[in-house]
Amino acid sequence: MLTIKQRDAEGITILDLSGRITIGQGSAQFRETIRQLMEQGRNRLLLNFADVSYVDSSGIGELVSAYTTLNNQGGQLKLLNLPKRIKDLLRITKLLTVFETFDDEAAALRSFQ
Amino acid sequence: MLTIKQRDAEGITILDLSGRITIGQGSAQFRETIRQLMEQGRNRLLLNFADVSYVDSSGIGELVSAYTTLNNQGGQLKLLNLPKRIKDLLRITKLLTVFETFDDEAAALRSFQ
Amino acid sequence: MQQRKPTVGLTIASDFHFVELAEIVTKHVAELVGFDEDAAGWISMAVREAVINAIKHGNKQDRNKPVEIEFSFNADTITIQVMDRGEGFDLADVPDPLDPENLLKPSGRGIFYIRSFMDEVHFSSRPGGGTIVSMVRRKSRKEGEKKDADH
Amino acid sequence: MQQRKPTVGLTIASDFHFVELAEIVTKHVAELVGFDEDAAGWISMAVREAVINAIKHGNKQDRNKPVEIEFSFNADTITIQVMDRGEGFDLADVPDPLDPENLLKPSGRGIFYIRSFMDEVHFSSRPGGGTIVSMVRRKSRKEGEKKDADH
Ligand SMILES: Nc1ncnc2c1ncn2[C@@H]1O[C@H](COP(=O)(O)OP(=O)(O)O)[C@@H](O)[C@H]1O
Ligand SMILES: Nc1ncnc2c1ncn2[C@@H]1O[C@H](COP(=O)(O)OP(=O)(O)O)[C@@H](O)[C@H]1O
Repeated sequence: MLTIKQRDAEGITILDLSGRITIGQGSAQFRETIRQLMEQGRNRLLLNFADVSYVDSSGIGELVSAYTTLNNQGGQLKLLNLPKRIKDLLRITKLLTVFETFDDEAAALRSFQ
Repeated sequence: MLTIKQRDAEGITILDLSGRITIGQGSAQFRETIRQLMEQGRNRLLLNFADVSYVDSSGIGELVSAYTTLNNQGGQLKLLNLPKRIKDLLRITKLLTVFETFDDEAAALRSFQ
Repeated sequence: MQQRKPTVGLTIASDFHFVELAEIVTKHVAELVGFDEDAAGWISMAVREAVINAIKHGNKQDRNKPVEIEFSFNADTITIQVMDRGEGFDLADVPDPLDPENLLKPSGRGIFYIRSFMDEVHFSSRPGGGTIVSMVRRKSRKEGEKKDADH
Repeated sequence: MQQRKPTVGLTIASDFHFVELAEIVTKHVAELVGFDEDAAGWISMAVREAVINAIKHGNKQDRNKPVEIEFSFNADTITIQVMDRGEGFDLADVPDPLDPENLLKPSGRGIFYIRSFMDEVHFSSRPGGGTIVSMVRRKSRKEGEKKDADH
């Protein structure tokens, strides 16, 4: 089960994710949320992973898709509070060099624009 | 995993049980604790089930064994804070009529003498 | 009752260490097919008792003999079969644990519990030797229907 | 490596709903045979990816085709085999997800993850059709040995 809470900070959308981004429900829900935000023109996103317990290769794929789609449309996607295991998953597939990641929300917000 | 903490209240031994009394480790540990207490002459026992999550037929068997052994030696075994599910297990095997059970520690202690 | 063929199967060596695994799998599958947590808990306890019997009385803890557990379900029911490779037994020889003279026996409650937690229980012989315990529980069972019957 | 015959087996229908069950069973079994929680977590992620592939690419989500998962172990290792009834595939055709041109592809990381989380991984053909993914993890593996190799 994935729960997504949405906050707004000076035009940047923060998504507090909680649960699992895995094949099936989690991945689908994540994809749908990103799609809706982009439709609303919200294309500066900060994803808070603090409470994400599990991401599988399908979830990593959704992250990458969201990143490239946003980038292609002049938006930005950044990651906050990655748990160690998820950071490992990004590192070994060389995606840690692709994503901007932060452990401090204020610093993350300042980094946009 | 079963954890057993022992307290003493005016000569009555209270065992705070926590975890599972099931075939294998839990049942064996329960049996051994009762055996040791009886060896020490502690034969007035109040078992606190508040934190017991699971008892199977093997665990129910150990309870009955402890009850009869103690009774045969002039001791007493009473039960405190039975969770609903465990109470159901005793009820359907008509053991609720055998055991004295309490939901209040003070009342349970007063019932001994 | 029309049943689909099994959609989940678990095989374990006859070792009590694997009893909890059978319990966890049963609880997960029961919740997955729509039983609430409480019902799933009772179903998993029934399977637990059947698996203990299969390991203890059926396969006599011979680790080379498997215990097989098969799950199938339709809209209203879950059916679980527990199979061992033992010598079987005669239900008629099993004493009634509610009989006053058996009430304080330390054992003999497993099958009684299985029957209490499930709606239908059948024992049969496995072709080639062994016991099959087949258990059905309905979602439409009124909670407490059976287990409070002996107040 | 000397391996005991499988002591636990799980069979599921080819439905993504059962992926989490495979994950839970793997984690439980890995901890039971002595892996710590962290290692058991990585092992279960590897099995999860292999099971997803078996359901998706192997059995093409045909619920009538089973995915079988077998666990065996000795003092230092756990070996897990995931078997499907698909048409198999050629590893040589699988693109390297670390290749710069593949880095931003949304898929293609499953096998790479499996190899990263386990110490040995073999792909073979199942007699009668299908793929067998055989994965070994050692307790004596130094943690981080493999998964930090690509810093
Ligand atoms: N799978 C089985 N194979 C052979 N005998 C069995 C099996 N299950 C049960 N029995 C027999 O039925 C008796 C009653 O079982 P049960 O009610 O579970 O209580 P217990 O296991 O405590 O004896 C057992 O003692 C055994 O003789
Ligand atoms: N069990 C399988 N049966 C058939 N083909 C498979 C199987 N596992 C993997 N493959 C093939 O290998 C490719 C790479 O798999 P993987 O690295 O897990 O990434 P993904 O599943 O995201 O494509 C798949 O796209 C598929 O073509």
